[in-house]
Amino acid sequence: MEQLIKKIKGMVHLRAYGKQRDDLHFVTVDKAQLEMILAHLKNYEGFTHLAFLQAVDLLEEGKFRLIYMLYNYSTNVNLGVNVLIDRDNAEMNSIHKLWAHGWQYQRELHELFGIDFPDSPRVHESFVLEGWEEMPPMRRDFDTLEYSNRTFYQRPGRSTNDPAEYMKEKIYKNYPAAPVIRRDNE
Amino acid sequence: MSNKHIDEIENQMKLANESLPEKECSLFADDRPTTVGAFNKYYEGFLNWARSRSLWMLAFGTGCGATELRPLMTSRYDMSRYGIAPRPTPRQASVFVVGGYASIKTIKRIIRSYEQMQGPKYVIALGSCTINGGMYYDSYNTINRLDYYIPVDVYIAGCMPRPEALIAGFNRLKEKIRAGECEGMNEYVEKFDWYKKNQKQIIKDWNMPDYNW
Amino acid sequence: MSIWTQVLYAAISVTVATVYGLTLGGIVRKIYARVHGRFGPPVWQPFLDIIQTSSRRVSVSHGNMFLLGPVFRLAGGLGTYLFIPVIFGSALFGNFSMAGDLLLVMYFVFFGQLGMALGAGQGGHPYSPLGIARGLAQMSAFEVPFTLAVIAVAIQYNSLNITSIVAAQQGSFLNWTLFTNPLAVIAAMISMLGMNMHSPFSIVLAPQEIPIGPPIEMNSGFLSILQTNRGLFAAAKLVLFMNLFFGGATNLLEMIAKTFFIYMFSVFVGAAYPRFRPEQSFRFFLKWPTVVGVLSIIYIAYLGGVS
Amino acid sequence: MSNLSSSKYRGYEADRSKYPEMKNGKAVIDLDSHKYTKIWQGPQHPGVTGNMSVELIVNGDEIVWAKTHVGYLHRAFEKLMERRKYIQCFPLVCRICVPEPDTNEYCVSAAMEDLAGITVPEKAQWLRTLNLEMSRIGSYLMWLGGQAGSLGMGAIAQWTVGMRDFWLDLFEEMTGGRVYHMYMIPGGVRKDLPDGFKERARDLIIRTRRLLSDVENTFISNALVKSRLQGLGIITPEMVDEFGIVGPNARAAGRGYDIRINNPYVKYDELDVKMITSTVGDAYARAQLRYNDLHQSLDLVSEILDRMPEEGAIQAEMPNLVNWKIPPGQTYVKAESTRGEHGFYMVSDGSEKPRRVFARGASYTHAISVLEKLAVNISISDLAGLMVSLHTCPPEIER
Repeated sequence: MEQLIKKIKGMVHLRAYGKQRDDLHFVTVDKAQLEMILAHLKNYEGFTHLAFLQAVDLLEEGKFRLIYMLYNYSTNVNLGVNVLIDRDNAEMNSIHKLWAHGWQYQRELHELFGIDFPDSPRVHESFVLEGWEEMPPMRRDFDTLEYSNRTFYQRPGRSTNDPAEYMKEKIYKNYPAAPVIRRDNE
Repeated sequence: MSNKHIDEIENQMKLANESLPEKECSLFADDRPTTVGAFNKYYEGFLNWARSRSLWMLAFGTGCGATELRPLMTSRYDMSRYGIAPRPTPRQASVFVVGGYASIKTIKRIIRSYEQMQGPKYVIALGSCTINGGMYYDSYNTINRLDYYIPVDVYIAGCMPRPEALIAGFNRLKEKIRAGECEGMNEYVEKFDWYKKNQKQIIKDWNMPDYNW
Repeated sequence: MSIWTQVLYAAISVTVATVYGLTLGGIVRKIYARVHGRFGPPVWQPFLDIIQTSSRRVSVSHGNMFLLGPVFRLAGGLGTYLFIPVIFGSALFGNFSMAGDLLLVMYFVFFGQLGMALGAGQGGHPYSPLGIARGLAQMSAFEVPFTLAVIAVAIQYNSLNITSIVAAQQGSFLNWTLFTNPLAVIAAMISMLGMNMHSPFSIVLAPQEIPIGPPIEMNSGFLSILQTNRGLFAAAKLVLFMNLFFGGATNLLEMIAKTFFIYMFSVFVGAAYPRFRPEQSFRFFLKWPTVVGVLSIIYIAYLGGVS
Repeated sequence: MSNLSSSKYRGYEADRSKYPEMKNGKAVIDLDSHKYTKIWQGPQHPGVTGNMSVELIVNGDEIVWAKTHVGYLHRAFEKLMERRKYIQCFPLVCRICVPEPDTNEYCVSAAMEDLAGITVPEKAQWLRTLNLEMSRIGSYLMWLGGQAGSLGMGAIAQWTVGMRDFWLDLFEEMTGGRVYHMYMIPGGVRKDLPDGFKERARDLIIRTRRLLSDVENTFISNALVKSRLQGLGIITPEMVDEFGIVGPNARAAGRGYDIRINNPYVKYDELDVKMITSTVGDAYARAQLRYNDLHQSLDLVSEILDRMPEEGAIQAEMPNLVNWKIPPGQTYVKAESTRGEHGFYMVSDGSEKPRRVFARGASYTHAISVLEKLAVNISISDLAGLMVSLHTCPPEIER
C-alpha cells in the first residue's frame, strides 16, 4: 500500500493521505487530476470496482467533498479518493466512461446536492424527487423539519422524550436556572 | 333561468383538468364524481354483509408494511380464511391497504389508484407513519397524515404492525362495513375540493386529470 | 315435450350447473390452499365474491363493445352448456341436445373468447391486448389437439350427436373412449390443461406478468358476469369431456364424481408447475399433443380401433 | 443480441431486419408508428419487487427498451440521520432494507465503533454473527419464494415465506422485534440469548432443511423452471467490473467476491465460509447459487451455535450513549448481505450527531443500470423473473 501511495504521490499532487484501517485508505487529490488518477487506478492498479461515489457538504468551508470509493479484488483493499470542489456552481467531470454505473451516482448527486456533471447521461433526469422546487435537499442548509412543518399537516399531540428535556421538566423542576452571564456588549 | 346561465353553472361543475396537455384533454373525463347513496336499508345490510366477507385488497405494496402482508397470506396467518384476497388491479379491488409512509411520489400513485377503485371502497392505513408521520415526521419527502389526502377507514398503529394487528384491523373494518359506517367513497366526493387542495399542495407536478375515472 | 317445458328444464339445468361450477371453484381454491399449507377460503367464497362485485355502486364503462364483452362471454358459456346433454337419458338435464350438436358446442367453446377479445380490447389498458393476443394464440394452439381428438371420437362412433356418443359408451366402463381410444383422450386431456388455464398454461391471466390480462379493466357488474360465466363454463367443459371420453353420466352423483376427478387432473398439474412462457406454451401444444391426436385418428380410422 | 444467440434462451428469435429498425447500433423506436406499446410495469403491479417501476416499450411480447424508475420509497434517511444523535439513528437504519435489516444495524454500529475506536467483546461478536446469518436465511427464504412466485409457482412462495415466519419467531425471542430488530448497538448487542434458544434454533434448522429438500425437488430441479430461467439475464464477467455488480449476481458470473471471505468481519474469519461461485451467469445459476448459499448459512448457524462461548460480556465499556460524541473522521464499513456488498460511509465532525451517513445499497446498480441492460430483448413474461433474479430491493436504492 505504501508503494502505491508513493506512486500516486509521484503522479499527482497528493493533498492528504489517511489510513483508517488496514483495508481502508483515503487519499485527497486535486480536482483537475482526479480523472487521470482514477483511470490509472482502474487500469493499472487493479482498483476495478467502484463501490460508490458520494458527496459531503462542508458548509463551513464552502466546499463539497466527493468520495470515489474504489476496491481492489486481488489485495482486498478499499481506497477512497477524495476531492474538494467549490460549493457555489458546483461542477465536476463525469466518470461514466470509466464505470457504466457512474451516471447513476452522478444523477443522484445532481438531484440531492445540486452538483452538476456535464456530459453525464441522464444527469438532469429526476431520480427520487418529483416536482421538487426547493434547493437540493441534502445540502446542509436545507432544513427538513421546517419544510415538513410548512408543507405537511402535523397531527397534534406528538411529544418528545429527549432525556435532557425530560430531566429539566420532571426531576429538576425546582432547580435554579443556570445564571445567565451578561457581557458588556449585549 | 336562461340557457346561458345553466351552461355556466354546468361549466363550473366541470373539472378544469388544467395540467393536462391540450391534445390529451379529450381522452379524460371532466365530470365531477357524484355521491351514490345506499339502497334500501335491509338490502344494503345484506350487501354489506357480503362485502365484508369478500374483501379484495389492492396488491400495491406502498411501503414497508407490504412485507408483513406476505406472512399474512401464508400458512401462519392465512387471511384468505376471512375472505381477503389480493387483487392486482384497482378496478376490481375494494380495500386499499396503504402499507406505511407515503412519499410524495407514491402518494400521487396512491391517489390515482384510489380514484380508480370502484366504490364502495375502503382504506386501511398501516403503521405510525400514516397516522402522524411516525419516525419520518421531519422528512421532507413523506406525508404526515394520510387522512388529509384520502379518506381512511381504519388505522393500524405500530412500526410495523404485526400480522395479528393487521387481522384485528381487518376485523374492525368488517364491523364498520357491516354497521354501514364505511362511506369513505361518498365522503371523498363531498369534500372533493378540500382533498384536491391538499393533494395539489404537495404534488407540485400535477400532470394527471383532476379525477381519474 | 313442449318447448316451454324444455326452456324451464334448461333454466333449472343452467342454475344447477352454475352453482356446481362455482362450488367446484371454491373447492379448487381450498385444494390449492391445502397444497400451500393453509386453511383456505370457505367453499362458498365464489358466491360471496359475485355478490360483492355485483353490489358495487359505481361502474366504469369504456364504450359499447366493452359492455358487450362480458355478454359475449356469458353467451359462449351458455351456448356451450345448453347443447350438451348433461345426464344421459334425463329429460331435466337433457338440454337442447340434437343431431350435430357436437359441432355447435365446438363453436361455442371458442365463441366466448372472441367476444371477450372485442370487449377487453376497448378497455384501453395495454395489458388487455397483450392478454388477448396470448389468449387467442394459446386457444388456437390447444384447439389443434382437441379438434383432432374430437374428430377421432366422431369417426369412432360415426356420429356428431353427443347423446349418441354417450349412448355408444354405455354398458361397461370398458366401452368408454378412455379405453377404446386412449390416444384421443390423452390429446384431449392435455388440451384441457390449456383450456382450464391453470399453470403451466396460465399465461393469459398471469398476475406477475400482465396482471390478470384481458379482464383487467372489467369492474363491478361486468366482472360479476364473468365470474358467473366462469362457474358455468367450467361445468360445461367438464361435462363435455365426461360425455366424449368418460362414458357420460346416468345420474347427478355420477356426473359430479366424474367431472370432479377430471378437473382434479388440471388442478394437480397446476399446483406443481410454474408457468410457461407464451411461445413455449404454443409450441408445446403443437408438438406432442398434436402428434398424439393425429395418431388417434390413424388408430381409429385405419387400424380399426380395439374392436 | 449476443445475449440471445450465445445462450440457451429459447425465447425470441425475433426478426431484427424490421423491428426495431437499427441505426448506428441503436434501436429507432417511433411510438407513433403503432408498432410499439409503452407500458409502465409498476409501481402498482404484482410482478415488481417492491415499490418501484419499470417503464417499458414492447413490440408484441418483446421488450425493446426499458427504464427503471425509483424513488417511491425515498424517506431521506441520510438527511434525517444528520438530525439525530448517534444512538437515535438505529431505529432508522434498520428500515433501509426491510427483508434483511440486521446488515444495516451491523454496518452502522461498526462504523461508529471504528470511528470511536471501540473493541467489541468476544461474545457480542458471536451474537452479531449469529444475528447476521439468521437474517441472511430469512432474506434468502423470502427471495426463494419471490423467484418461484414470479414464475407463477405460488406453492413454493407459500412454503418458504411460511418457514421464514418461524425464523422471525427466533428473532423475536432473541431481540424482541419481529421484522425490525435494533439488536446491535455501538459496543455490542442489547441482549444475551434466552434459555433454550439453541435447541429451538437447531430444531428449526432441521425443519428448514426438510422444506428445502422439497423445494429442491419441485423447484430447483423442475424442468419447466430450468427452461424458463436458463439463459435469462446473463451477466458476463466483463459486466461485473463495468457495472459494479456484487454479491451472488457477481459470484454467479465467476467473480469470487464475498466480503465474508475477502474482508472478514465479526467472526467470519474463524468460521468455515466457502466461496460458492458459478461461471454461467444466468438466472438459473443465480438461483442455484443462492440455494446453496442458503444451505451454507444453515451450516454456519449451527456452527455458530456450537462454538459460541456461554459466558462473556455482551457490551463494551461505553460512555453515556445519549450524549455520545465521536471524534472527527470518515470511514466505510461493509458487510455481505444477500444481495452483495452493503456498506455504510460515515463522516463525523466531533459533535453528537453524524455529519453525513451514506448507505450503499447492494442492489443500487442491479436495479437500474443492469436491469435496464438485461431487460432488453427478453419477453415481457420474463421481466418479473429477471427482477427477482437480480434480487432488487427498492428501499435500499433510494433510501
